[in-house]
Amino acid sequence: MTRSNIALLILIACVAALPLFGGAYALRLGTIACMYAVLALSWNVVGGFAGYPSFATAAFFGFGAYFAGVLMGKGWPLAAAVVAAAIAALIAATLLGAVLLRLRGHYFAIASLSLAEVLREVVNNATDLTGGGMGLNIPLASGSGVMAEATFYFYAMWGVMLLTAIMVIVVAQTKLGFALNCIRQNETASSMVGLNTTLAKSIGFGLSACFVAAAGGIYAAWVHYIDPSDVFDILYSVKPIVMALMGGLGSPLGVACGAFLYLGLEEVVWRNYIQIHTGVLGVLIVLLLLFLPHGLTSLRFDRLRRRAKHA
Amino acid sequence: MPELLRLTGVSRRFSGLQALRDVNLSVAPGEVLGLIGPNGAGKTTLVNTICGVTPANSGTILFDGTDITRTKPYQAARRGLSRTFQIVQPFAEFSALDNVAAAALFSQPGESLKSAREAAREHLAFVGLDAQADQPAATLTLAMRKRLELAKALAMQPKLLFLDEVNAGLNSAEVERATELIHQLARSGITIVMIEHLMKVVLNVCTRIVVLHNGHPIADGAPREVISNPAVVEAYLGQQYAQRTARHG
Amino acid sequence: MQAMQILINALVLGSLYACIAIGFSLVWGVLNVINLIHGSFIVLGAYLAFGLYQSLHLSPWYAIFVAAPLFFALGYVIQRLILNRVITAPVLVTLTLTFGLDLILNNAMIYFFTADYRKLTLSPPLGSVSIAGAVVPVDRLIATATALLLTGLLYLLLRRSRIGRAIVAVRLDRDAAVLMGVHVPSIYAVAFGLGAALAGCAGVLMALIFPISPLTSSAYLGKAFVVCVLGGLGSVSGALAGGLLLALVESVGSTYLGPSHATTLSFLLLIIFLILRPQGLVGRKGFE
Amino acid sequence: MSASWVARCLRLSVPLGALALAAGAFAGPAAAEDVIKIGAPLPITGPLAPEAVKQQQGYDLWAEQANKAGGINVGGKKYKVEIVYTDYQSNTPRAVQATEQLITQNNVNFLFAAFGSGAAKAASTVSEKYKVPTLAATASSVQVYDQGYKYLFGTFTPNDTLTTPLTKIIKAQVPDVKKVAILARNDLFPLAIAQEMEKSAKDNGFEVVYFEKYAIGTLDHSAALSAIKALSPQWIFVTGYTNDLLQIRKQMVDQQMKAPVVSMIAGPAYQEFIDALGKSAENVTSAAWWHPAEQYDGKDIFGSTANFVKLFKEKYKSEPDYGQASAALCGALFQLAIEKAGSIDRDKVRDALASLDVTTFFGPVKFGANGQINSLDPPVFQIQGGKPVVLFPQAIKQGELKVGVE
Repeated sequence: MTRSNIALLILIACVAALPLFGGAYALRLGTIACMYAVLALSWNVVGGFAGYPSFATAAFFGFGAYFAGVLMGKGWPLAAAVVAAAIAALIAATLLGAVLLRLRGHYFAIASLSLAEVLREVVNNATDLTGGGMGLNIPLASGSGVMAEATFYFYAMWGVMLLTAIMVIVVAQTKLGFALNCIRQNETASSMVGLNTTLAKSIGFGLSACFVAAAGGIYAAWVHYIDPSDVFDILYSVKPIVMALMGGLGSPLGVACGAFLYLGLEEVVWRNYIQIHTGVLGVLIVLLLLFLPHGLTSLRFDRLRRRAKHA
Repeated sequence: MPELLRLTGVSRRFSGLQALRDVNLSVAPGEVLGLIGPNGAGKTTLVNTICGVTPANSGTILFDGTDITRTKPYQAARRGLSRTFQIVQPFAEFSALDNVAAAALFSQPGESLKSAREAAREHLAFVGLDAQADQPAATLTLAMRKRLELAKALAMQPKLLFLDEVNAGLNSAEVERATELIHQLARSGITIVMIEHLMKVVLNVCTRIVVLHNGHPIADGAPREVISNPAVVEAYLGQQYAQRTARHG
Repeated sequence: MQAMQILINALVLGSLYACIAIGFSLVWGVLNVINLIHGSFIVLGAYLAFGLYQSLHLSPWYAIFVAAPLFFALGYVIQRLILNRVITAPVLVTLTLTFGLDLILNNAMIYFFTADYRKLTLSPPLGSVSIAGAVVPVDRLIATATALLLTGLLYLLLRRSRIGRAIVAVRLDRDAAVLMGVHVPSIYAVAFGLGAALAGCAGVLMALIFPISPLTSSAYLGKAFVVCVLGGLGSVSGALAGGLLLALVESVGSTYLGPSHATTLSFLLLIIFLILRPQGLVGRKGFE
Repeated sequence: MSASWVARCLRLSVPLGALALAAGAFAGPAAAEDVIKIGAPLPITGPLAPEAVKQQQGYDLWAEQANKAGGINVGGKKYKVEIVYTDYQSNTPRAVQATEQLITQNNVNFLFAAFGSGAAKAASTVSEKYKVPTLAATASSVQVYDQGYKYLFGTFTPNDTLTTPLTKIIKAQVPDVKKVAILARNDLFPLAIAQEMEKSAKDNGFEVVYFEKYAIGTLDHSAALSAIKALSPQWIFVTGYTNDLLQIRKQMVDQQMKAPVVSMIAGPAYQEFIDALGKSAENVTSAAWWHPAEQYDGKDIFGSTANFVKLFKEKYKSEPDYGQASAALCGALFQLAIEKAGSIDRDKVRDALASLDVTTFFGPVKFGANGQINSLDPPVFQIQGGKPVVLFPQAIKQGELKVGVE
C-alpha cells in the first residue's frame, strides 16, 4: 500500500472521531462531508483513473435515493434498501457504461450529463411509484432523539465513505486500476495489448456508481423527503469534480482532502456572503484552475517531478 | 506446411475510399514476410484489419485455424497477434517497465501484476532497455521508444508479430541494432510480418515479400524474385529502391 | 389544421433554438471548449435590450447593434485574459473553468438586477398573423428572421472573410493552421468573441419572447447543448438543423405524449444521437 | 522518509480538520437575554430568489413594527426581535441544513419555515426533532402537514379552499362553461393545486378535457397550448410560478387563444405579473390566501388590514400581496403566542400557537389538529383594469366577474 493511501485511511479514521467533539450541526456537516467524499472518490475511478469526464454522479445519486426511498416506503429496512440500491446501480451502470463509454471527451461528458436529465424526467413522470413532482416521503425510522439520529446517519455515511476508500485503494492496486490507468493514457494501445477496454471501463463505471447510489439511499433516509429536482441536481455531478480538481486528479488522498476543503470553504463563504456566495465560489474555482491546475498535489513534493516532465 | 494466417478476399472501405481490395494472403509459421508498397498502398490498413481495429467489410481471416474476421483488437491480441505501431503508442506516464508489464498482464490470462513486472524486466533486457526500466516512457528517445514498442509486443508472447516501420526515423546505427533484434526474434521461432521501406533491411531479413499497390497485392514471392519482377520495378519500386538505397546505402 | 400549427410552431421555435445555440456551437467547434457561460451571456443580452428599451426607448432591433460589439469585446477579453491560459488543458479543466465564470456572472446579475422576472413588452404589441391556417406571433416571426439573418451573416463571415477562413482552418486542423501562419490565440479570441456576440444578440431577441431573469440561463444553455449535439458541432447549418429537429421533437412529443415528456424525449434523442451519430445531422465524421 | 511523509499528510489534514471544525464552531453569540431570535431560511439565491425577497419584506416589516413598539412583551419584560436569515440556494437539502444551522449554531428561539411546500416539508423534520415551533408562511399543500408533526404550523389553508370557491363562482355565473383544460407545473404545490382543481371541476359537473404537466424550466409552451386550443375548452386553468405563468399567458395571446374563463395560480396576485403582462392580464381569474382589499380588524400588532397595507406601502412603495402579508402574519402570530404564553419557552409557545383563536389583519386565525390554518376564506379575484378585484367572499366583494379573456 502506498503512503498516500495509508494517509487516506488515517484521515478517514480521524473523521470518525467527529461525534466526540461536535454537536448535531457539526455532525450534519460531517455527514455531508462524508457524502461528498464518497461522490468525489467514486468519481475519481472514472474521471481520475480512466480519464473519462463523467457527469453522471447526479444520476447515480438520484437513482440510489429513489431506489432505496421507494423500497423503504414499501417497508424495507434501511440497510437492505441501501444495499439493494447499490447493487442495482452497479448492474445498471455497468451495462450503461458498455454503451456510453464508447464516447470520448465532450461527447461522453454530455451523454453522462443527459443521463441525470433523463432519469429525473423519468422519475418525475412515474408518479405512481415515485410521487413525481410531489416528491417522495420516506417514513421515519423512530424518534430516537436528535443526537442519536445524527450520530447514526453520520456513521452510516462514514461507513460508505470507508468502503468507497477501500474500494478505490483496492482498485488502484489491482489489475483493474492498472487497466484504467492504461486507458487514460492511451486507449488504442491498451486494446492492442489485449486489454478489454470496454469491460474495464464498464466495471469502473459500475463501481463508481455503486457507492454513490448507496450514499443516495442513506441520504434519502436521512432527510425523509426527496424530490426529483433535489436529488438529480447537476451540482451533485459538478461539485465532486471541482473537489477532485482541487485535491489533485487521480490521487484518492488528494480527492478526499479536496472534498473536505471544498465543503469547508463553501460553508465559510456561504455563511459570510449571503448575497454573493455563488459568485465568491466561482472566483475560487477560477483562481484554483488558473493558479493551482493540479490541485493540492501541486503543492507537494512531486511538483518538481511534474515540472521536470513537462519541461 | 500448415498456414498460420490466411486471408481470403479481404476488402475494406473508408467512406468512398477502397483501402483494401480482395486481398488473398497466407503466412506460414516461422516466416519473415516483408510487406512493401508505396505510401497509401494499404499496408497499415491491412495490419489494422487483421488485428480487428478496422474490421474487414468482406472476406475472411483465419488465424491458427480459427476465424478472426470479426474479433476485437484485444481478442486478437490474446490469441497471439501482436504488433508495433508506426507512430509509437506508449503509455506516456508509465515507466518503461510498466509499459511492458501492461502488455504481459493483459494479453496473458492469469498473469498477476507482480509476475507481469518480472516478465517485463526480461523483455526490456532483451531489447536493451533495462537501464531505462524506471524512466517514464515520455522521457525516452525515439529509438528507445521503438524498442519499447518491440518489448511490449514481445511481452504478449506473440505467435505472429507485425512490425510496422520499426526503423522509420532511426539512424543507421540504430537500424542495424534493430535489424539484429529482428534476426534474433526470427531465430526464436516467432512468425513476423514486417512493413518496411528500407529495402536493405527487407532483403536482409525477409524470407518472402508481398507487394501491395492500391490495396491489392501485385506480387508475392522470394525477395530477389519480387524485386526483379519487371512489373513491380517498372511500376514504382525501382524509383523507391533507388531513393532509399541512395539515402541509407 | 392542428398539424399545420404544430409544424409552424416547430419551425419558428427551431430557428430560435438555432439562434441560441449557434454561438455555443462556434466556440465548441473552434476552441474545443464547452462554454457554460453561454446561457448567462444570453440573459445579459436580454437585460441589455430590456434596459435600453426601458430607459431610452430604444427598440430591440437597434439594441442588436449595441449588443454585438459590446459582447464581442467582452468575449474577446475573457478569452484572452482567462480562458486562454488553460486552453490546452483537458476537457474537465476548461469545462469547470467556464462553470466557475458562469457562477460569477450569474450571481452578479442576480445581485444587480435581482432575480425577479421581467418582461419586455413592446407598445403597441406586435400581435399575431395567420399563415396557412396557423397562428404565428409577429415577434417570434421577426426574431426568427433576425436569427436566420444572423446565421447567414456568420456563414458569410466564415466563408468569405479572411478571418473567417482562418477560423475555419483552425477548427479543421489546428496544427496545419499554425503552419499556414495563423496566429491561433487571436483566432481563438475572435471566435470566442463572436460566440459571445451571437449570444448577446440571441439574448436581445429572446427578450422579446421570454421573461427575463438570471435564472433562465440554464434553460438556454440546456437547449444549446442539445441543439449542438443533434446538429453537429461548429457548423452553421448544423445549428439550424439541430434547432429544427429539437423543436419538432418537442412539439410533436408534447402534443401527443404530453408536455412533461417533451424534455425526456429531447434528452433521450440526445443520447441516441451521441451514441449512433456523434457527428450530428450535418457534421462530418471523424473528430472527437 | 516514510514517517516524515505521513507526518506531512497529517499536518495537511490538521488545517483541513481545523477549518471544518471552525466552520462548525462559528456559533453566533449566545442569545442575549432581551432578544428573541427567529430564524428564517430563505431561497435568497437560485430559482426561488424572487419569492425570498417577498418573504423577507414581510418578516422585516413585522420586526420593524414590533421593535418600534419597544419589543415583544413577555410577562412584563420587553424583548427585541431579531430575524436571522440564511440562504438555502433554492435547494431543499440546503434548506434542511440551514434549518439545523439556525437552531444549533445561531441558537434561534423560533423558526419561520423554508419557502414553499416542498422545502418546508423537508426542513420541518429538523425543527420537529429539536422541538422548535415553526410557522410556515407559504406551505399550503396538505401533504406538508400529514406527518403528524406537533411544532409545525402553517398560515395557508389547504389548496382546495382556493379551487372550490373559484369553481363555484364560475359554475354559477358562467353557465357556458362545460369543458375545462388544466395545465400544471410538475412541482409539489402547482401540481397539488391542479389535482384539487381537477377534483372540484369533476364534482361540479365540468368535463376535464385536458390535464397535463409541464416540466420545471420549460421555455416554450406553444405545443401544449395548441393542443388545448384545438379542444376549445371554455375554462383554461394553469398553475405555476410567476415566470411560468408569464410565459404561458404571453404565448396564449400569441396563439390568439380566447376563452370565457382563464384562471392562473399563483402568479396574478403579484403586482409584477400584472405589470409585465399589461393588457393581456385583463380578466384573468385567480385565488390567493389574502388580498389587500380585505377588511379585518385584528388583535395583532398591525391591527386592521388597511393599516398593514398602509405600513407596507410606506416602507416598500408597493402593494403587498399574499406572500408578503403571510410572512408578516407569521411574525405577528409569534408575537401573539409569546405574549399569550408569557414566556419564550418553546413548548409553551407551541401550546399557545396551537390554541390560538384570534382575528388578525390577515383574517381569523385558528390552527387545525395537523397545524394547518382552517379558519380562513381565501379570496377569489380577477384582474380588471390592471388591478386585482375581489369577487369572493361576499363581505369584501369589489366587483362582478367579467367573462371573456382574449
